[in-house]
Amino acid sequence: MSTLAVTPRRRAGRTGSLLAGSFLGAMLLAVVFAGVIFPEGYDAQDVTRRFAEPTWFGPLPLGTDELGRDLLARVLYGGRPALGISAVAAVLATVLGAAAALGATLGGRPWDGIIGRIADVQLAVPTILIALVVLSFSGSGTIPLIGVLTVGSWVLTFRILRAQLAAVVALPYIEAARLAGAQGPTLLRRHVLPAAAPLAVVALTLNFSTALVLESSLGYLGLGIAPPRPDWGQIVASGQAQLAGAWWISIVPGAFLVATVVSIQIVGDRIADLLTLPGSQDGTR
Amino acid sequence: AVTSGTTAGSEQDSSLVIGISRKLTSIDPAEGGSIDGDATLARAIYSGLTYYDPELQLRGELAESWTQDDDTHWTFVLREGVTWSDGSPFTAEQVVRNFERFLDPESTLGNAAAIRAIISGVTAPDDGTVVIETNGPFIDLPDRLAHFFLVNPDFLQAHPDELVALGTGPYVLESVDLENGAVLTRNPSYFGEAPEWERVEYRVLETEAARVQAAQAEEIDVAIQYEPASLELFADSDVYATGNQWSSWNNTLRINENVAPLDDARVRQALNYAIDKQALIRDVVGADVEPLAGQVLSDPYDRVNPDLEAYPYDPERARQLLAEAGHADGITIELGLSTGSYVAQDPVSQAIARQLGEVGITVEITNQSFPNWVERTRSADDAPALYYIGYTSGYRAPAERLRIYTSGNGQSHYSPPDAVYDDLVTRVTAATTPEQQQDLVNQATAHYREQAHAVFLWPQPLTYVVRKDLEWTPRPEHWLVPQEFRSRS
Amino acid sequence: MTLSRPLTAASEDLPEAAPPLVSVRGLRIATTGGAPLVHGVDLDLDAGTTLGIVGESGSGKTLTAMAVAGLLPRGVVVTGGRIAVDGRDVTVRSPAERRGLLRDTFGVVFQNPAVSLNPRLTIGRQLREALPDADRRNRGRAWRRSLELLEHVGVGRAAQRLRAYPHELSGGLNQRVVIATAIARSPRVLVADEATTALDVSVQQQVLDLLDRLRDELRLGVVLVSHDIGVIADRAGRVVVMQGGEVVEHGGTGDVLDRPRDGYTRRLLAAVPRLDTPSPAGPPADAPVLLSGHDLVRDFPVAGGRGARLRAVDHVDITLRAGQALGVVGESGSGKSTLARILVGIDPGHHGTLTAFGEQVTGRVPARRRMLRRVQYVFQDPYAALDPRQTVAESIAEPIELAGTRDRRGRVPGRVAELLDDVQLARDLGTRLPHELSGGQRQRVVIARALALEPDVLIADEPVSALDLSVQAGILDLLTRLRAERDLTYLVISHDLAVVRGLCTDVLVLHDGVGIEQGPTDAIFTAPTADYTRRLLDAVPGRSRQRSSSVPHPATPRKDNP
Amino acid sequence: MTAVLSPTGPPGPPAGAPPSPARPARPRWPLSARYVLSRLLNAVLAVWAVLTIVFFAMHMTGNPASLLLPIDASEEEIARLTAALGFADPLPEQYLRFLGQVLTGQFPASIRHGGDPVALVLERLPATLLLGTWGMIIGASLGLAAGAVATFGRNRRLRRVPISVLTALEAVPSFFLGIVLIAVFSIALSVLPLRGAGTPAHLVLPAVVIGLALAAPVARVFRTSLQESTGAEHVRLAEAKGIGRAQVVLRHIVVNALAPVLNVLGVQAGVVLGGAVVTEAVFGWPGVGQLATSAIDSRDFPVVLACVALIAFGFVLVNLLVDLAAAILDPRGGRR
Ligand SMILES: Nc1ncnc2c1ncn2[C@@H]1O[C@H](COP(=O)(O)OP(=O)(O)OP(=O)(O)O)[C@@H](O)[C@H]1O
Ligand SMILES: Nc1ncnc2c1ncn2[C@@H]1O[C@H](COP(=O)(O)OP(=O)(O)OP(=O)(O)O)[C@@H](O)[C@H]1O
Ligand SMILES: [Mg+2]
Ligand SMILES: [Mg+2]
Repeated sequence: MSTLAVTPRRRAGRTGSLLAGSFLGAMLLAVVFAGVIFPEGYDAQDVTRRFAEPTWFGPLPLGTDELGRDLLARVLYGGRPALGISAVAAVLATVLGAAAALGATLGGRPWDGIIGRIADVQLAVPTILIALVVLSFSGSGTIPLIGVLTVGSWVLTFRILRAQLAAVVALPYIEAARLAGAQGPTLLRRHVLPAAAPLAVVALTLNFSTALVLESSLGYLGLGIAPPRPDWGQIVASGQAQLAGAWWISIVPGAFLVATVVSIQIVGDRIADLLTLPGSQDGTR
Repeated sequence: AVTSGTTAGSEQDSSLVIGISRKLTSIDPAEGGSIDGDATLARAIYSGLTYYDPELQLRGELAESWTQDDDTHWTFVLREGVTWSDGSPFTAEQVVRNFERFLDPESTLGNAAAIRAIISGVTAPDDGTVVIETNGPFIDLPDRLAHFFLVNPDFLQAHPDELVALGTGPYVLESVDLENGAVLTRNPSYFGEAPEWERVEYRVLETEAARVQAAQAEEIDVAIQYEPASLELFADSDVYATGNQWSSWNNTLRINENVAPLDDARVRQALNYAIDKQALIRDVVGADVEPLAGQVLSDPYDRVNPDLEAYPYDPERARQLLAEAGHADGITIELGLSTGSYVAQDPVSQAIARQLGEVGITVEITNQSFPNWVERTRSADDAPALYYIGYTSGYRAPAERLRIYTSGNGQSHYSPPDAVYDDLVTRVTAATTPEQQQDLVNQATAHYREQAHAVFLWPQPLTYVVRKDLEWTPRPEHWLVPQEFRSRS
Repeated sequence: MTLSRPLTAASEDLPEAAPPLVSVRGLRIATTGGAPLVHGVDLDLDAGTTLGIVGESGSGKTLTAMAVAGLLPRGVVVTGGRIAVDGRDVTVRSPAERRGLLRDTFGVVFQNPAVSLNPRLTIGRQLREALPDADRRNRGRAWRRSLELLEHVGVGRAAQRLRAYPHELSGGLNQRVVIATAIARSPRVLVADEATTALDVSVQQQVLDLLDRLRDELRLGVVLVSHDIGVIADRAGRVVVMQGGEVVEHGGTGDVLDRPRDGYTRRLLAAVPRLDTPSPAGPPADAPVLLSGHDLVRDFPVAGGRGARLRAVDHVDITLRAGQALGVVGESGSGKSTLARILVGIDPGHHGTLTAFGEQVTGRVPARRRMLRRVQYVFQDPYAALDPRQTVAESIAEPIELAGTRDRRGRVPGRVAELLDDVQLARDLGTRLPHELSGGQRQRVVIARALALEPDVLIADEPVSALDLSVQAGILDLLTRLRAERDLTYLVISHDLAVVRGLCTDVLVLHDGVGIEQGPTDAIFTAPTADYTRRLLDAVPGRSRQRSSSVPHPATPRKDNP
Repeated sequence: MTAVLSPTGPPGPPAGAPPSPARPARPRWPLSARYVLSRLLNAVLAVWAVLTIVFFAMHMTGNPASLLLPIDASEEEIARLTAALGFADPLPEQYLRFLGQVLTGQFPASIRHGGDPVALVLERLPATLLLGTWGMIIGASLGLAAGAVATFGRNRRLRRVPISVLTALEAVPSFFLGIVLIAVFSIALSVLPLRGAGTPAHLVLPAVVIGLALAAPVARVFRTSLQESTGAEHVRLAEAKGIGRAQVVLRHIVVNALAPVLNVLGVQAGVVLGGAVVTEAVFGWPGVGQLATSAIDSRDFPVVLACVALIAFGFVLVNLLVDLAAAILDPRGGRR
């Protein structure tokens, strides 16, 4: 099967990545402290102010929805499942993918074959379809969502790291280290893992953004976090009918989603840039 | 009406585009399906022995007339000269075979059980008459048959597992795609008055967004099941009129009494007292409906118990009842919703959660896809403590409406089973006169209100968007019958 | 540019009136950013002659040659001077003019035949592309011309080769194809930039012979760029020596190489390992055997071939005695590295018996471990043998740390400093990462690391092949010194016979995995018994100029050599 | 010999040359039968594994019988129908029965539609293929164009703009992109139909959504491989032949850079198929994705299984084709 080309998306400029990083940071803070900013919660209804337009800098900066709920509150609270679930899934997927890659690289032929096959099978079915099957039958709780997103993302990590590890393990310096007496865990810790770590970090950001997109897609299809708890994809879906009138209900959370995904990618690319060893011979990024 | 693009010309080749809010499940009317989905299509392709006219008067369709011979025997005289849309004659023997499909004990048809519960046998003494024998007295039989469509059994046998249909209705099925809709054309050999539209297109618009946008793009002539909030989008429309009215669909929160402390009637009553139905209707539902009067029946569609009243909004009383039941410091229960099934369900549920919260009942709302939700509501140990549900029917038969709430129903979870109510409903079914039936209905509903086995809400609003140049009387059952649309010119 | 002299005076054989085929005056090349790279080069080239350009890496040889052909890489431009062909100034070329010159006047051969051809296209298509328009357009004619060309450059079974892809041919054949494309339009100047460096000695010789033949037959002017002075000595009539973007010396090859006037040229020539240096004396015949392999065999599965195997090492016997410095020589692919890997015990799949320090190792893990302490390996490629994330000190310290004893660990920093001293690296280099080092420095780090555990035997795979001449000389000196100071026993692999001659007491010649002969270096170099060894020695460039002089000629055996 | 080499001289056939200059067509199959077989085996294995996983995932959690009945059905009725449809049997038994049916080429009948689910899926396949193909075409052309501009564009600042735009668009989840496009083109401007299929106009928005998800990776990989092949040594040799710039660029740079793009397209086939699920939902496109979604909704197990099997098989097949094409583009490929 063809290998995934991991080419940097963009040359992450200093200012661009700074901007993206600050946006991510500010948003994470706001999401984490949503409870402090909006102590009344995401569900404070007030029918007298239904479909209030965004004032941007006044009260109700992002307007309200069909129940008169503050959209900013909903977007910030909605970031919790969206970001939280995706982040956990991304970490799990990276760990799982890395473990699988290590197992395939160091476990010898049979393991390589088995894990590779599993990855091939997994790749052959669109994740979203697996997610639909599982979630529509298991119900869409946090745990099944994390499970589905993890299952959907680990292959990418596995493939990237598998290729990298295969290249690294074949490098003379690994053999040289072996001759110098490094074996098993020592070899892993001293030479193999450090070589794979930067790419794992990149894979982590990649997984984060794919998981976020998938999570919100599921939310949009009604298989994500169930209302009344808000979730980005779900808010977008809930406002879709009102696009012509109260466009902000859909567009604002959607824009947050897009901005977040872009920021994660920019930051990820920047990390990749920074981790690249200048002049390194082993193709390590 | 949207004129079909392919046949634009001088001909009066008109078509009607109807948005339906659910996927079709089958083309065989025996398989159940919802009234706003499959049954709406069936109503245009097939005919029944009886039907309700737009004023809700029961009339004969394929039956010219009927008489009750004794407590359990009814004779239906068939209309003469009726043919199937392929020109073959419609016969009494075919009617008999239609019923036999359901009466076969091995039948896997979705509606078989419901029919078998009422009817024990059907015969055709001659070509123009059919005699139906019921299990016991059942005075609502002609009403019941208004939602029983007759298919051509020979055709069905010849085309198993195919998405084709042969009926006697005003329209012929041209093509169907269960996920996306169907196209019908006028049946030239229809026995009744020819409908106005040459061609009818049903378009599946499963989501609110799809329905709203289809109207915004002016791609449909009519659709129902809009969220009340969406109707405001068309308030100033030149093209569409909107409506929001009562329907025959009665909504309640059903209660899983296996979940403590809901086995305590006082707690269930407290639930009923704690919800301000009037305010919710005013603020969220926005329809001209009245709260259910402490029963699962509603005026004017059903025969109701006129003596009952809705539980008033009385949070004090609710708190007091809770305290009496030993839950002064509150309880926490789940409210299970099925995604997108009922108009205004989400805002209503969230408002209900707030109101219940004020008397110390913390509500956790869960949302599931319809299939999963149905499954859960049917499992005694896993059903949500409360679940938002509405039942409708295509005919008026009080016994059938009340039976849904008896202990034997898959979605009833009473603790212990309510033998009194079950017995009363059995007797309603077997009533031999309307007066007797009314009396029993009164007893059953009064008992049920007292036990507060459910939280009584209100009839589900019928919301619609329809082209201003169309004349149409909305059907409380949610039928969208193409032959009932007329242009206003 | 002080050394620039009128060159015409030196071109003895030509009538004075005729302008040289190519004449370059005061050529300056700089990056578009303005950094000067070549500062005023003069050279002349006449039809039917070969002009050699030598100099160390980075001296500007390639840039000069490419500027003449008009093929400077992007980002580099000619900023001054004049390039003339037949006396006509072509310094500034429009794209069309440039293409015209490339079509009619210049043919170019690049260093690496493996990547010079488009892997996606057949040889035939690429040759056809190079043909003059008239031939190219007509399918049949193109086909016939291509056949002729291939045969002309000595590619057999030409019809079949035309349908082959580059990867299906050997390096030597590919380079012939490249040459065929270069002469396809009957150019008048052939620019060959390190055209044979990537090739094996024997193949190299054939390709250079081909260039000579074409030069004579077609009266080509050939610009031969090489850092291998032997090659230039054999092939070029005139030579230009470059350093730091300047020409430091030029003239007839014999003059320059025999009587270098410039200090740099002298140093350059001194650094060339000589095939005629006496080899160091070996240990007595009864010295203990440290390592020995008996009947070693190693097969590799051939990729894609069903069950087919490639025998990389074929029943080889080898012994290494204490105090020996054993050189293993042979062409590329003859199994040198594979044999070395077997000997250090990192090749799992071999057959035969390996004995180390009197103990049989094959199949015995503890014995292998004991052996690993006393035998160290220097990898072929110093670039890849260091973890790019470890500093020099960390790399060198690693074997000591891993070797265990606490008392040793305490003294790690001091030991690292000692080792850096040993290989003559400044101690403050210890904090650098490998990519911050030059090739020679890296190679020293690798050697220091191999010495860290004070091994008895050092196995070094091509320790100098990746390095510049002057750097190479430094490493060879280092190895010699270490042997003297530490009593190290060596096994050195090299395809460069001159290196082996100067470094090793004994030689093992490998050919296609088979051990051809083993014996004292001097004996084998002066009186090879095997045919193959003789051919190998004959192919070494530089043998054509067998003159006794003070200037080294790599292949000239010394008379006073026993 | 000199005469032979003269460009104007009559080309005499040299000794040893074949008498006829006509080039026999060389049938060179770029993939070995063994490779193709092993890949097909992989496909079968993938399909089997996927079927097994989905089978158990579905059967352990739900029972289609209860959905076939009216919502007010009684408990006994549900139990009766469950048994009648065979869903009451032990799971392994159902699984073996199912495998047996699949092996004999006959999927169990669709619960909702009645007929053979494979036929149903095949009926929907053209719509999905149409959408996917156009999505791929749009994505590939946009991506290739942007990659080419980024490499060959004259203006150093501006040439990266298209690729950046595509990369930004890639970050937009397809459901949201779909919504925005609908809002703009179907509702605000009313120039394109809202949802459904039938006319080419219906195809535009969903195909663009799929295409835009694809364009950025294509552009990135194309740009990288263009840059790699621009710097390749063989390009210098081609230039040294004095042939036209256009020829060098096209034959020696662009075509050489296409193989990695093909690989990306192969991997992205999964994205297209997966994206189809969402895109078909947003646009009401009557394809396999929609069928799968609604079959999942209605617990039509056989149809779900047929859809999943077909998609998995399609993915493997597409990648096999990609491998074939890549092998033709790059004769060195280690796929023999
Ligand atoms: N494209 C380029 N851009 C910038 N500097 C370059 C470029 N090409 C070569 N140089 C620099 O020009 C100088 C001369 O390079 P050149 O390739 O001519 O050396 P060389 O003598 O051929 O060396 P070698 O023996 O290693 O091939 C070097 O310092 C090199 O770094
Ligand atoms: N790991 C391997 N798998 C398959 N074949 C191999 C492997 N290692 C070496 N070979 C093959 O074995 C033969 C000998 O290789 P080896 O590396 O020992 O040659 P060498 O003499 O060191 O050549 P060079 O001078 O180019 O380094 C070659 O044909 C090579 O292709
Ligand atoms: Mg060079
Ligand atoms: Mg080697």
